[in-house]
Amino acid sequence: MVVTGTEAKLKKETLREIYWIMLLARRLDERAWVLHRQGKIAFHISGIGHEAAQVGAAFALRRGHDWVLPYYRDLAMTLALGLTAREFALGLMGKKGEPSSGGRQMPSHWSLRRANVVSHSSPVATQTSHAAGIGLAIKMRGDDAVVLTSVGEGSTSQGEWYEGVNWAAVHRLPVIFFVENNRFAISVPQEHQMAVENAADKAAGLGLPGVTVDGLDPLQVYQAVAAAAARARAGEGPTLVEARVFRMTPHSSDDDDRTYRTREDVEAMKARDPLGSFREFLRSQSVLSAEVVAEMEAQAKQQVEQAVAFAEAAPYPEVSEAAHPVYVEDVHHA
Amino acid sequence: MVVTGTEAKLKKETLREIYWIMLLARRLDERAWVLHRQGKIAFHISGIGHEAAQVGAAFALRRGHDWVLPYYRDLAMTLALGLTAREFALGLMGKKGEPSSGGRQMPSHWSLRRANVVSHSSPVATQTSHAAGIGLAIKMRGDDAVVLTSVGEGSTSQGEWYEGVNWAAVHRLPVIFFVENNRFAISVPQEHQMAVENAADKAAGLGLPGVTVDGLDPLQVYQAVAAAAARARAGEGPTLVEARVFRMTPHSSDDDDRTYRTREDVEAMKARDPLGSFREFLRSQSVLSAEVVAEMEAQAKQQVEQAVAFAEAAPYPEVSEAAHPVYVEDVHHA
Amino acid sequence: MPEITLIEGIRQAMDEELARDERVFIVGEDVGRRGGVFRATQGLYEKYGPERVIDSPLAELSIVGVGIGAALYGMRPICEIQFADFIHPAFNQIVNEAAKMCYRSNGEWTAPMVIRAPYGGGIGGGLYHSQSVEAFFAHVPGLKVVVPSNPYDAKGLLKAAVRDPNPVLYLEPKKGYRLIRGAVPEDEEVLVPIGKARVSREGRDLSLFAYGMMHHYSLQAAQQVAAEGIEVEVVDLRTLNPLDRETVLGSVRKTGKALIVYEDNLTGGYGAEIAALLAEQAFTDLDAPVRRLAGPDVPAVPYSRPLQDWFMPNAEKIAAAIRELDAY
Amino acid sequence: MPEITLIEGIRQAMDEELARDERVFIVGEDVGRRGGVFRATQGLYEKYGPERVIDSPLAELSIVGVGIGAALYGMRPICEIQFADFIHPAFNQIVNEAAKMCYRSNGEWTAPMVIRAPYGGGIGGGLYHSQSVEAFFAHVPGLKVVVPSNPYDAKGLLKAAVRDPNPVLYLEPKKGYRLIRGAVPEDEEVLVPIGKARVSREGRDLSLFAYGMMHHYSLQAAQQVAAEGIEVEVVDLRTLNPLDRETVLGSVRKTGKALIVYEDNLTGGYGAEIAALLAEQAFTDLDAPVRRLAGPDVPAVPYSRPLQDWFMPNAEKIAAAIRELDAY
Ligand SMILES: Cc1ncc(C[n+]2csc(CCOP(=O)(O)OP(=O)(O)O)c2C)c(N)n1
Ligand SMILES: Cc1ncc(C[n+]2csc(CCOP(=O)(O)OP(=O)(O)O)c2C)c(N)n1
Ligand SMILES: [Mg+2]
Ligand SMILES: [Mg+2]
Repeated sequence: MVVTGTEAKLKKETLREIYWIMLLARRLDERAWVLHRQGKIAFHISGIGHEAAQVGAAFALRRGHDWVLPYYRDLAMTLALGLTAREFALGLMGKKGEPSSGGRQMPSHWSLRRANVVSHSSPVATQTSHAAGIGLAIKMRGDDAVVLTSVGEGSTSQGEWYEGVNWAAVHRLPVIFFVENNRFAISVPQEHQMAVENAADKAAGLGLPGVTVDGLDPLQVYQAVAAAAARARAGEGPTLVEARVFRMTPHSSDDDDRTYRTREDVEAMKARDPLGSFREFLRSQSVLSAEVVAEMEAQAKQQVEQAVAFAEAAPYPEVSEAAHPVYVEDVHHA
Repeated sequence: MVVTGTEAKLKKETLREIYWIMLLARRLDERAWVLHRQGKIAFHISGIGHEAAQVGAAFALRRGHDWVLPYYRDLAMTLALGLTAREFALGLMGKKGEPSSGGRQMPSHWSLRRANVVSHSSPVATQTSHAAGIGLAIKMRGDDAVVLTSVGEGSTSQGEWYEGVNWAAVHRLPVIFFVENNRFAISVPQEHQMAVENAADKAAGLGLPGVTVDGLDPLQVYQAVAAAAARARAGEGPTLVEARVFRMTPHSSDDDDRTYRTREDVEAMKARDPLGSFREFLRSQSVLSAEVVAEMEAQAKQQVEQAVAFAEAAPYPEVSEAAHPVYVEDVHHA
Repeated sequence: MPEITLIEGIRQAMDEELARDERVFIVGEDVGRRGGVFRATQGLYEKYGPERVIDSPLAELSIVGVGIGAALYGMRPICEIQFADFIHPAFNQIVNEAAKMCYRSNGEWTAPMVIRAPYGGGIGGGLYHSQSVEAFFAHVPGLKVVVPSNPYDAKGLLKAAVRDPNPVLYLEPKKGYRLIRGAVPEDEEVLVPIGKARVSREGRDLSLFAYGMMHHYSLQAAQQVAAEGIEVEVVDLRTLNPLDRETVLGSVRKTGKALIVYEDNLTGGYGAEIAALLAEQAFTDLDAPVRRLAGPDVPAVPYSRPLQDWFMPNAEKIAAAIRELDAY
Repeated sequence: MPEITLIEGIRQAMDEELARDERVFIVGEDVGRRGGVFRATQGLYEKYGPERVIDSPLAELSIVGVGIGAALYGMRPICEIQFADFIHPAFNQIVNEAAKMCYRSNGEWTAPMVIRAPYGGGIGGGLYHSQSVEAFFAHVPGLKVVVPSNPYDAKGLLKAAVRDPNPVLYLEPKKGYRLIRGAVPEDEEVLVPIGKARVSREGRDLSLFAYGMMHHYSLQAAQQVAAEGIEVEVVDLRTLNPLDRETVLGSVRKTGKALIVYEDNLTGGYGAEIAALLAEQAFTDLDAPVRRLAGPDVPAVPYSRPLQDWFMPNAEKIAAAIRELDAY
């Protein structure tokens, strides 16, 4: 792990918080896999291996004030922005009260109005131009918020992504284009997606700065996103930040990655698990003691248990709500 | 005009031929404007100012063997590839026998099957992925043809363009992406399209070489496209070639450019007219004599007259053909 | 009351809404200095500045996508698609994003915005400057689709669309931009409710359903046949989604016959839904088969003059269809 | 004759066509080593290699656009769209390019290609993994649209589509991939003509028109009500464009009643065209209103189990609609 000096600027408390969100995300995610194996949920798409990048990015924002348009792998990011474990569990089961969609969308299709986390769909990269549009509106209004939107590296192949980034570059909008590069789009390796080495190289063709960081290190990501946010807030325009991460699981619970990558490759990733390495780093810096680590584990376990129990007991949405709201019946949010 | 030494490699005859096509294109184009003013045609979209770039590019190909997917401004390019003046005039009037579409498409929507010029539509940049697909098929078959496709700089803002270029870069396909940069998309100046200085800068983000040349000089364009074609034929993949040109007229006969650019700007362009400067260059190199210039003018005039007369006398397509061919009734071409 | 053109009604609507609500802005290709290729936004750039009348890159999906983003933030964008034929690159944004935003977020997020697109044939535009795209979009829950047929509705529907909290596709019959004139009051606010059809001519012999330019021709045809004693009730649908089913059914209940006119190709066109509605809910009211008069099933309108004339429905073709149906 | 699943029919068709014609190749996301996310291309990468089973970038418009280009050059691409919900980014390429190529070039250029897309709900896919998109595309002249409902047709229609000289959209009822089994001969070539509907069950009381998964449920429903003495004629439309009008009209001529079942949302869905056809051309044959049973007008199928069940037509809902119509 490269020690960049950024961590010096973060309070110990914040470092612990970062670790805590990474841990909670991991334990929730692992539990989702178990629930799927138990036949209790129909689908799960995992963020295991991406947590450091996501939490590092989120903490570099003014959470709740800045705007975020995540993608399906961003459980840890969305938790960092304010999603609760219970809410995640409700979403997994399509239960009533699930805040992203009231059970209309599949799990991990994030939206959290109270935290400025914007609803996204399944077709990848469509949120990119929405981020540019929010950036445009922020600029028009003279607000000081910034926008972050994320996708996987495969999704940068979409014209959707290109056009959104281009808009922000032309208009120098306060947007951070965050790419979580795990080198795979389901089974398709990066070299079938792009002829450049880094997704961040694409920035050069679009006229904005692009930077690639180690996404296994939350602090490197924090630093890069914080710099991008500062640029954005200063009116200097968008930045592309690429975080190199591992997708340590199959693409989703519908996938089986044995056909397209070796077990050795997957084991090698697991050996570099960002959760473990960040924990060791914090211990080496005396930010975490063995006791605190154990306490956090216990607390995560408890939160996961409670969340799952809560969601299992929760009712489904009523069929009577299913036909609504196709149109805005009241203009409360508009 | 930069004398690059390329012209040394071109026979005098070829240089004269290049000039001839540029001239013929210019005179046909000018005549189309007149026909429009006379109310004899409903629409014209002009290539005046782009001829050097287009003819230089076409001559760098194995014309008739290589494949070309042009865009609406490419009158001179399409003439260089084999379109006749008569055929152009038929197209202007939507008359029977017009080879691109039998009068189904608007004028300047090129297609010339016998010359491997592929039909394009009006929505810009859609032909970009077709070019990649043809390049893919050439590679699959092991043929030695290359593909050239053109667009304006504004059209490189389309996701359509990005995805097509990306494909060719990933698969190292024998495609030349030709951008005729006249700095305007109808009224919208380049700085509203992109945050890079040159359209060719976009190549860096896509992992292929990009080069910008003076599109007022057919020989510079010839050289750049010839180099790109050589790369492509050698299996080294695609190249983006940007030619800097002037659109010396309004966008089309429906446009009035006085609202968005000054007369001085337009006059300054006309002072650098590529037709005139190439003629002077060829005269200075003793490739063209005053007599030959006059003779060519006379011949162009005659061709234009004859073409227009022919098209005016030609019948419209019969209404009985209008319902066909929606589907391939016979599989002749397939 | 001054007579204005249909496009002037559109321009006035945008002008008034820009003045009324600072959240409103316009984005599209050539909408700025150029004032739009049809001049719909003429003068607005000068009046409201480049921040509120924005020349976009040549890229439709992001014109709509950026509009959605701005709407999510609380703005009221008016997105211009230069020709409806070029709306297809934005299909994903319109269908998967704008239209589904409210439902998919259980009402937490909404995309109040207008997408304007000139559509329709008869203007020498060939296959790609003549398309009618309403059937694609009227099928999409979450999106409203409106089509004005005269200057008053053009102005009133557009102002209503800007104020509507949902995404509204506003299709402009471009052939009628300068051809169709009508009186529009200057001293009162013109608002036309979305979701209401209008009986533009009363009649007892048959009901004719149309919109946009075809409504214009339908009125002409109705006048022609009136001289022959056939009294046609003409209904201007105005809003295609949500459809004003009561007005449609009410008219057929009275006349017993229905002719539906649209300029898109016939099969699967918007008129199919009207015919289906009648087949389902006006079974006992109908005295004759429902009749659709539409463009032929070729890919949009060919360019060459005689081919274009062959394609386009017009007053004569409509009058002929009326006579035939009347005689059933 | 061995029983195979619907998806195995699809796989066999591709395997045989790849073997038969070297111009045929497959392109799409995860079609290579992964064998497709539904396993439709399983084993083909190993058998035919990476040049003929190509993992594309994650970019649908270029999957189709590259396919068109290759087709123009003389190849026969099979383009896979991973879910029909993700076909919208390619809408422009399909509608403006592939479908219009032949007409716009007066037959000089053609785009013989197949676009495969799994569609439909009931699989826990929520709003974006459940969509039915046939109405959008069946409206497009120049494109053929087919939907198999059983393994035999799946195989035969796909092989026919690969050989068809036009662009063919081949929609796969993914819920039936492994659920629907049927006998398919091993020792003879299976080809099903595009453009022909099939009467899959004869009956005299009413005609039921369906396709894909809804045809499967319709047969079940027909069987249920047969026990009650209602004899339903079930027609599997199979090709949505061009529609087999004769078979549709012929059936209604016999039964006098029509029920149309589709799982897309009702308004402007494909069934509207069937209803319109009947309203126009079966007026004197109909003894009851035409009835459409379809998904409700919400933006696709919600995820949560009870909401999904609310959305989806099924055998019970179809049987109820049959009884009601029969009683008219
Ligand atoms: C437009 C679209 N096409 C296809 C899919 C199916 N799909 C879902 S995720 C995925 C791979 C995404 O890869 P990447 O962008 O690298 O993100 P990752 O999953 O690796 O984090 C695909 C192909 C989709 N969701 N949207
Ligand atoms: C998808 C699409 N959107 C809009 C248009 C309308 N349009 C035609 S040409 C043009 C400008 C093109 O500019 P550029 O690409 O720079 O080429 P140029 O005309 O300058 O040669 C526009 C906006 C179109 N043809 N296609
Ligand atoms: Mg990835
Ligand atoms: Mg230009």
